[in-house]
Amino acid sequence: MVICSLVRIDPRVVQMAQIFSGAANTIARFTLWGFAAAVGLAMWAGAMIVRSPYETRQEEPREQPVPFSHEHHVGGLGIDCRYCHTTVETSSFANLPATKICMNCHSQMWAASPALEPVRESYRTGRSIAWTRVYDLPDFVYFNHSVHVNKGIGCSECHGRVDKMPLTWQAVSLEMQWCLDCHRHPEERVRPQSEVFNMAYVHPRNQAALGRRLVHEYGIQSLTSCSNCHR
Amino acid sequence: MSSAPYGILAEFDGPHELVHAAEELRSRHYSAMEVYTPYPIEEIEDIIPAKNSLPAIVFVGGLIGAITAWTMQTYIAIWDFPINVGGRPLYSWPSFIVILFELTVLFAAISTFAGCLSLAKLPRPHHPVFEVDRFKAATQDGFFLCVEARDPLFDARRTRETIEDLGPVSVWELDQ
Amino acid sequence: MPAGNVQELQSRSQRRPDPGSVPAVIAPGQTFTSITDQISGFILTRKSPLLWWAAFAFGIILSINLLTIVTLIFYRGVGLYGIQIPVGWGFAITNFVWWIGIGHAGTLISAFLLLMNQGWRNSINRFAEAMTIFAVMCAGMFPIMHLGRPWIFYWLIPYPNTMTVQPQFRSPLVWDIFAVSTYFTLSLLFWYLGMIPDLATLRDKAKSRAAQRFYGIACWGWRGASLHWRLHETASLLLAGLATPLVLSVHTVVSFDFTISILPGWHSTIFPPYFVAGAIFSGFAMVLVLAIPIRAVYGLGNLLTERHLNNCAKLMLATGLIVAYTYVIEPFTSWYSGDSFEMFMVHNRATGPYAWAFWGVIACNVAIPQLLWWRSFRIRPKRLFFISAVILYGMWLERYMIIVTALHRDFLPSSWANFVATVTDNALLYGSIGFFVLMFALFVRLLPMISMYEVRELLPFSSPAGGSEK
Amino acid sequence: MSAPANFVPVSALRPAPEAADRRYWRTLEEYEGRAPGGDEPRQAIDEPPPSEESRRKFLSLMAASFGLSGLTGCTRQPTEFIVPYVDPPEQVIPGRPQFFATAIPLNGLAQGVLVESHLGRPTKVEGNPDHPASLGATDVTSQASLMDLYDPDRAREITLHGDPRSWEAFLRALLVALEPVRARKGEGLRILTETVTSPSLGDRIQAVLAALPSARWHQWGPAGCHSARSGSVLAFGRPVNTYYRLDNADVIVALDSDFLCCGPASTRYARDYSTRRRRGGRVDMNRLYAIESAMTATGGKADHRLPVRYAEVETFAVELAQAVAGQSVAGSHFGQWTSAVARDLLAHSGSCAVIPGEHQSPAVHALAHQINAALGAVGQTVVYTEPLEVRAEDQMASLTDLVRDLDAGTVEVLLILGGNPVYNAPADLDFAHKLPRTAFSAHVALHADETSAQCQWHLPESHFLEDWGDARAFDGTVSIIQPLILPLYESHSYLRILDAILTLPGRSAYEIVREYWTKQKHGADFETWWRKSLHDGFMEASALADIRPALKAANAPSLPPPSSPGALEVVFRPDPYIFDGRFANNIWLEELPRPMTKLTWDNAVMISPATAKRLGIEAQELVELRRGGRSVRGSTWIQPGHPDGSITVHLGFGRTRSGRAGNGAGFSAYLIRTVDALWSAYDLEIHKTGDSYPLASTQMQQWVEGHHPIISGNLDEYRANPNFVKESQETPPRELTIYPHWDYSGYAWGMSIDLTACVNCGACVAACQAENNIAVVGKEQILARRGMHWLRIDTYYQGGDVNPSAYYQPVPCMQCENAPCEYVCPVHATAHSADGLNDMTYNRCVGTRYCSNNCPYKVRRFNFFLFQDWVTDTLKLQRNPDVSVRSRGVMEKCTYCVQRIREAEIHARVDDRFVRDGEIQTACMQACPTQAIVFGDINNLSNRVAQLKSEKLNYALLAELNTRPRTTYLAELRNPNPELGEVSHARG
Repeated sequence: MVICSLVRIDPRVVQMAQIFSGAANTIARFTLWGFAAAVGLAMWAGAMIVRSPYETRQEEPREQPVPFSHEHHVGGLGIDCRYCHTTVETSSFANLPATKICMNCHSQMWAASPALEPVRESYRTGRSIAWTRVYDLPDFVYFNHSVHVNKGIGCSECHGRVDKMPLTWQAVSLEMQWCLDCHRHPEERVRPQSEVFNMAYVHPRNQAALGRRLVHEYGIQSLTSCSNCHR
Repeated sequence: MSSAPYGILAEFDGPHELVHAAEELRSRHYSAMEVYTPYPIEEIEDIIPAKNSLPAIVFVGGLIGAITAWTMQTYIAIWDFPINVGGRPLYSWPSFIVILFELTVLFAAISTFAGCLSLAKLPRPHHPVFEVDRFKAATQDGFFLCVEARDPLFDARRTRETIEDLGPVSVWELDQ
Repeated sequence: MPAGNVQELQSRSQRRPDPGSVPAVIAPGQTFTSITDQISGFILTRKSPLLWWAAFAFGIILSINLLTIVTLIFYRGVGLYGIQIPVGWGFAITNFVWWIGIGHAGTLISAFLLLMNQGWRNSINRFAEAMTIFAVMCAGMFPIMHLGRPWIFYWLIPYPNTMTVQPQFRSPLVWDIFAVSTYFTLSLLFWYLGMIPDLATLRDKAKSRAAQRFYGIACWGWRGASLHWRLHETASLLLAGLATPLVLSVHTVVSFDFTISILPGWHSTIFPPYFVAGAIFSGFAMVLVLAIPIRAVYGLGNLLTERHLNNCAKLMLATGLIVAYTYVIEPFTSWYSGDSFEMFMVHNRATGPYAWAFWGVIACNVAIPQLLWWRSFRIRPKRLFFISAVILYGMWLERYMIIVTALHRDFLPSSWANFVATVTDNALLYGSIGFFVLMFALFVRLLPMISMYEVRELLPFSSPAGGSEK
Repeated sequence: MSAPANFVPVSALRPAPEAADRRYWRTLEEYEGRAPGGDEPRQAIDEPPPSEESRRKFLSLMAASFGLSGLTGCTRQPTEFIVPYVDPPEQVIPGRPQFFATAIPLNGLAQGVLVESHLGRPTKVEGNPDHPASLGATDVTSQASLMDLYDPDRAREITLHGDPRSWEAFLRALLVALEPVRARKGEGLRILTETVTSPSLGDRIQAVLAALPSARWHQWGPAGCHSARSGSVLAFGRPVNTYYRLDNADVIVALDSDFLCCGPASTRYARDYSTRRRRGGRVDMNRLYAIESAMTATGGKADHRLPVRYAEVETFAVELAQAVAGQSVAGSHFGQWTSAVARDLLAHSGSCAVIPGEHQSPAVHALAHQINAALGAVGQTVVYTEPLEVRAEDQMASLTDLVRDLDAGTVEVLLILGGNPVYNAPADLDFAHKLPRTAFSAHVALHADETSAQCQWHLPESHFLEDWGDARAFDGTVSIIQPLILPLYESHSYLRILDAILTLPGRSAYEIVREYWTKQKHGADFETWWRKSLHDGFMEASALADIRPALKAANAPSLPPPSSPGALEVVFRPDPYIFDGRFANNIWLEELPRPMTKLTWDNAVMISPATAKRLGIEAQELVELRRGGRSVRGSTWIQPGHPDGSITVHLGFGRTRSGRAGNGAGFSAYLIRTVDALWSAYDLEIHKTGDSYPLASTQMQQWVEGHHPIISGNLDEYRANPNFVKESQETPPRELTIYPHWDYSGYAWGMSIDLTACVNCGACVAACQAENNIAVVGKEQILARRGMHWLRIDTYYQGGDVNPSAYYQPVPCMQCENAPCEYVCPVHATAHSADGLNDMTYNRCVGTRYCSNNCPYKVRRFNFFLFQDWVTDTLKLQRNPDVSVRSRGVMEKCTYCVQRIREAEIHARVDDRFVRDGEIQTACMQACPTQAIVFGDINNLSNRVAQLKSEKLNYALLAELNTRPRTTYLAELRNPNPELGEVSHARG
């Protein structure tokens, strides 16, 4: 048998059975969406950081023992790259000027400038100047200057407008994808060999056509095999 | 300070009584009612019909998964960085089947879960029925029926009388 | 509070079900209340039995050991394992395959049997599914721990990177990543979804505010409305429908790790069904190894009846026979192929330096399980437990045999060598077992190890047609 | 490391020999402003001598530090520095290597080489194509000599009783010590050297002896050619130098001689032998008989091999002499062997040679001379010259005298220039205890070794790459040894020290050598001649003239008393790689698998299976060898094909003060070697100790077990059916694939390896290790099967274990076109390059090892720990800047020296041409004495490799797997004598 109690229940009389307040519903939804958003945001941020100049050290002028200015030497005096970077056409390594090369001029001009003391000191003592690397590839990456320079890839393609750099910085990201962009489409970057050392060179409007011609002329291949750079 | 009513909640003795009561109310053209039971009772589904779009959602989810998997693998293998791997062709589609299947299932599964809860309007930690202390039984051994105020036929007094005639254990009026 | 309620509550407490029609799935004398109280009691009221504490301690200790070993491997390198050239894979992959396999039974019970509408599964599917999840957790650890450079494991996952180099989708290892993570996600969702109504029950049974809030959040505010139930059932069926082919695929994919290669003893088309059968075989063994003690300790005889043991045992016998069949068919195919390397492999497996493993496998997976033909071995808990344990070991040994025997003597005799496991190898294996036990102990303590709402459905008076409780 | 990263050492080291006057930094410490031999070396001295443990762990321990160095891959670049020259030397192009010709003196004899120098760092030794002893190839020791230069355990400073002293202090002490001696015209002054062939060094010694007539000069080389010397005295009444022209030899009989792998001229002999063997498209082969007392690489290569006990070799020689002389040898100990060989020799008189083993008895050498003379081989295949040594003498007697005088106490000042007599003098001389009886003793050597410990003074010796000198090759050709780098430590050459005795403070070796040759070469064009000699690496026409010494009245050879077969015989041989022990601390040589046994880090008690059974001895069991009162414990190695009743032990191991790598490796056979038994003895007792001692061999399974990696056949068979190779192996046709073909239209690099030519010397493996910065892992890791050599020479036996025939197969990465390793790599770490190379990108590898599992050739190597030494400066100096230094947890393997390929391609591209055939030489190809390995572009049919691949003998290893390897083999052909029956063949 059933006891049927017909009681009019006044909410105020009943003790609260609710565990959560009315706001909880909103909070719950917000939390869910918020969490999803947070995850997405974190991933995006990660991707951004990895590609950021902080990580790649792009456009970060490096302190040097001697405040050498390409802007002055290249832009101002118009000294050819090869005067200092002697082996750029013949070797994988472009070479840094030996103290002697600096002294060729600086034994006469600015011979007393305090800024150049480290150079003179090096020449006196025979101890090398330790320059800070600006373009520093990982040790497992093998880059060869000579072949690029000889096949119409200009200095400024990678090194940027050095002639406008008071202190040299890394002009590009040097990420693998950056290398591959050019290795996959050399025709977009190649220039006449005569223009390789021209800092101010800008790709002409007919680059597409020119590029295709030069690629054929110079026998440039699109090398994307792993062992082309990793050995 | 009584605000708008949410509905009238009644507890019945067991599944049998509950189903009978629901049928009664149905025959009296009550549409907006809901029952709360500690386990699923099939008969109710006929009495309180509702369209169920979950399968559709899951299908779409699975489809998206499949498409994602195929495009991702094909793009990576053929366009993103075409590499000669052991003399195999770039478009080695048989190798792509596994991941195609896995991603289909994954996306489908996730959309099932998400779909189920969102369709059930969950999470909803706060709800008028929770006002009733006795409602705790709904997840153990209590069988409840609630006629909601949004029902066009709803009238606090008359509806309550109707329910009381069906022999509930107890009846509550709930406010929003 | 109104008097009415009081009386109404008293009246409820006097109810008794009639001892008439009772299915063998659960013992007679249960009511909604009794079931709910019994199961939720383990969590909310009852303090844990000694064995639980023992298991917990065991788990903690071995997990700490696991942690140290993992740190050590990160610091020193995988050279700490016994692996070398030619045997480049050792315990790590063996454990991986073993754990993944164990997971399968859980999914099978919760999904496949659901589709088959097997009522008896209701009382074991919850912890079977939990077992799956913890097993997959253990499994998932090994592929990473066996990497030479584990800290860049994410290179196996496609993501937009600055190298524009992506995973190589022809490699079974990449398939593994997808298969295992999918399997884990789906199992987790399935398990959790199934648990929501019970979490609601716990919310409503809980006395302390904290517990109420905890379970309240965990159950998303479940009300048991018919709308909820309808969606919940559809979702469960859909997930079951997805899980069933998935569970078959997972161990198929795992077997691809071997079949895709060209090694005699690995490169074999029979592997997928062979592995799946083996997985279920070992999985049910693990279910029983867990169920039998729990049943004893928590006095669940009324819910885990002889029928459950019997059914699991039968399934074990069946899958065991499939495995035995593949043992027979393997030598046949290699003989039939006429390939000298294949034939050498089979011969060497049975007579070479790892013959002990081979014959051990035969004993554990073929000979001893035949005892299950006798009913007493299927329903007597102790005997069944013993057989299950043996099978678990046997299945681990089988994977070990497959991996090591195929590698240690392949094509060029000059590069033959024997594999010897190191302390690290063993520590990692036992560590993972400890972790598994720990997780399971926590599960038993914090979550309903038996699905309450599904057991309610098993009660005679649960359906309106089944008459009322009085 | 990319080249610029290596700049710091650059300014430290001298690029060219000229300009010796300018100041350079000798060590990095000094460069950084610390004193030369600053803190770092001193610690090295203070350390207690490292224990067994430390030797074993030695490199793998490094894994502890730099544990996660792999992580740096994903962090931002650290700041690095470029340190350019102050004043760049001419013809140095940073980033491009230079090559300097010089010569490597091994036990006095020169091997002409070219040394690659990266910005002043010698990084690789290569053969000198013009030098008679090299012809472009190198032997193992030349390759590994770099490791001696950079050995971190080298002695770093002059010491007196272990305390550092200055060069000046030494000179002062020497002066004081010499004063009384001078007064007595040098009486009491003794100089002990090894065999001296260096003209200028000889000149200095003679000068000293001239100035101090009563001083005496002794020579001692434990593994020197004593028997050859006394043998020629027996035969001709005077010492002569003998060498062979095997390119003219149709039939060669090796009397216990391993002339293809060991010995001063082995490189040249191997070349001549294989050139002759492959003459006329392989249808006109020479024939090699080997009668030997141990399983050697030469024996394994022979068409017929007869394992006999050491003593029986002499018996055989006698019988052979008789047979050749036409006497009957009925009832010979060796069945029809003697007669058959004799007949074959006689059939080829004038074009045959009998080569006695360096360590065989003088009688055997004398008999060989006799037989060669009888066969008219002299002048054809056998050449005699005046001795190479400055003073050819009986070194055993010379040393015995010294010891006697030490006993008598008449030795006041003893200068030991090189060598290590305390360790390697015959045990019964007890040199160690007699040495301290001198008033003044000084030892000059690379390492502060056992002898240094007994001497008062130790002076670090300059490595031949650090200072000037000269030496003679096997035929007398003189090479100027020019250094490539300033001494790393405060070391000196013998020349300078001797010169200091005459005129303080002693001139530089450069001055001495140059002055000596100025005296020799009168005439205005000395400078041109000098420069040319330096450039060529040897002096034109400096080879010694042929002579025809007259045989003494041929006293009819008599059979030696047959040694009772019961008695156990022990035979001493120098180790093929660490020789007499001088290279014991050379990690490359220690870990280089020995030719037949593939043993590393140990020597063993070699014993035949039957004898082992008879004595109840297991393999790798620790046994005690006893002779008289002396005994030594060693681990047994059961060697198929080893003669019964005989035991072979290799000298050179069991060092106690060689350095971390050599200390305690193996056992010292010198402990049971006595004056009367330099090479063999018949009074050996062997006792089981019950212990066992594991030996680290890189190849456990040497029987093919029904698999067929090697295909070989007889010459006649090949003549009859040139297609037997193709028939004995089914190769799936190219079309047999569901995949479309990749076309390799440009270059398609490939390799061909001629099994007929390979003599298992191991030069290719050593060269590969030097070229590719391959880590050394230590004995523990070798035992754990984790060796890192990219290239291995598989050695298989065929036939019963009494006298099996052996087969050698160098196995580098096959560069399969359908590479099984690639499609299982989850991260694209190994993939194919456009020219068909199986690239391995180390920095992408996550280390699943799946590729290795799936490689049917098992040529991939894995860095289970941090095997590379990232901290030792000197080891860094050696590294090849063009090859990544692999870190922990990555797979590595041979890629045909891809760094060389790319370099050549770039040069070709820069001057708009194609890569020429032979322009690219892989390190292994370059080193191979027999030119068994040929590399090139297989698309261009005019290339040598393409032609070789089109030969009928060409076959691919495991072709049935359809991996399409780019490396293929030429099946081995043998030329057995029908009279002596069939040799058992490996067959696909």
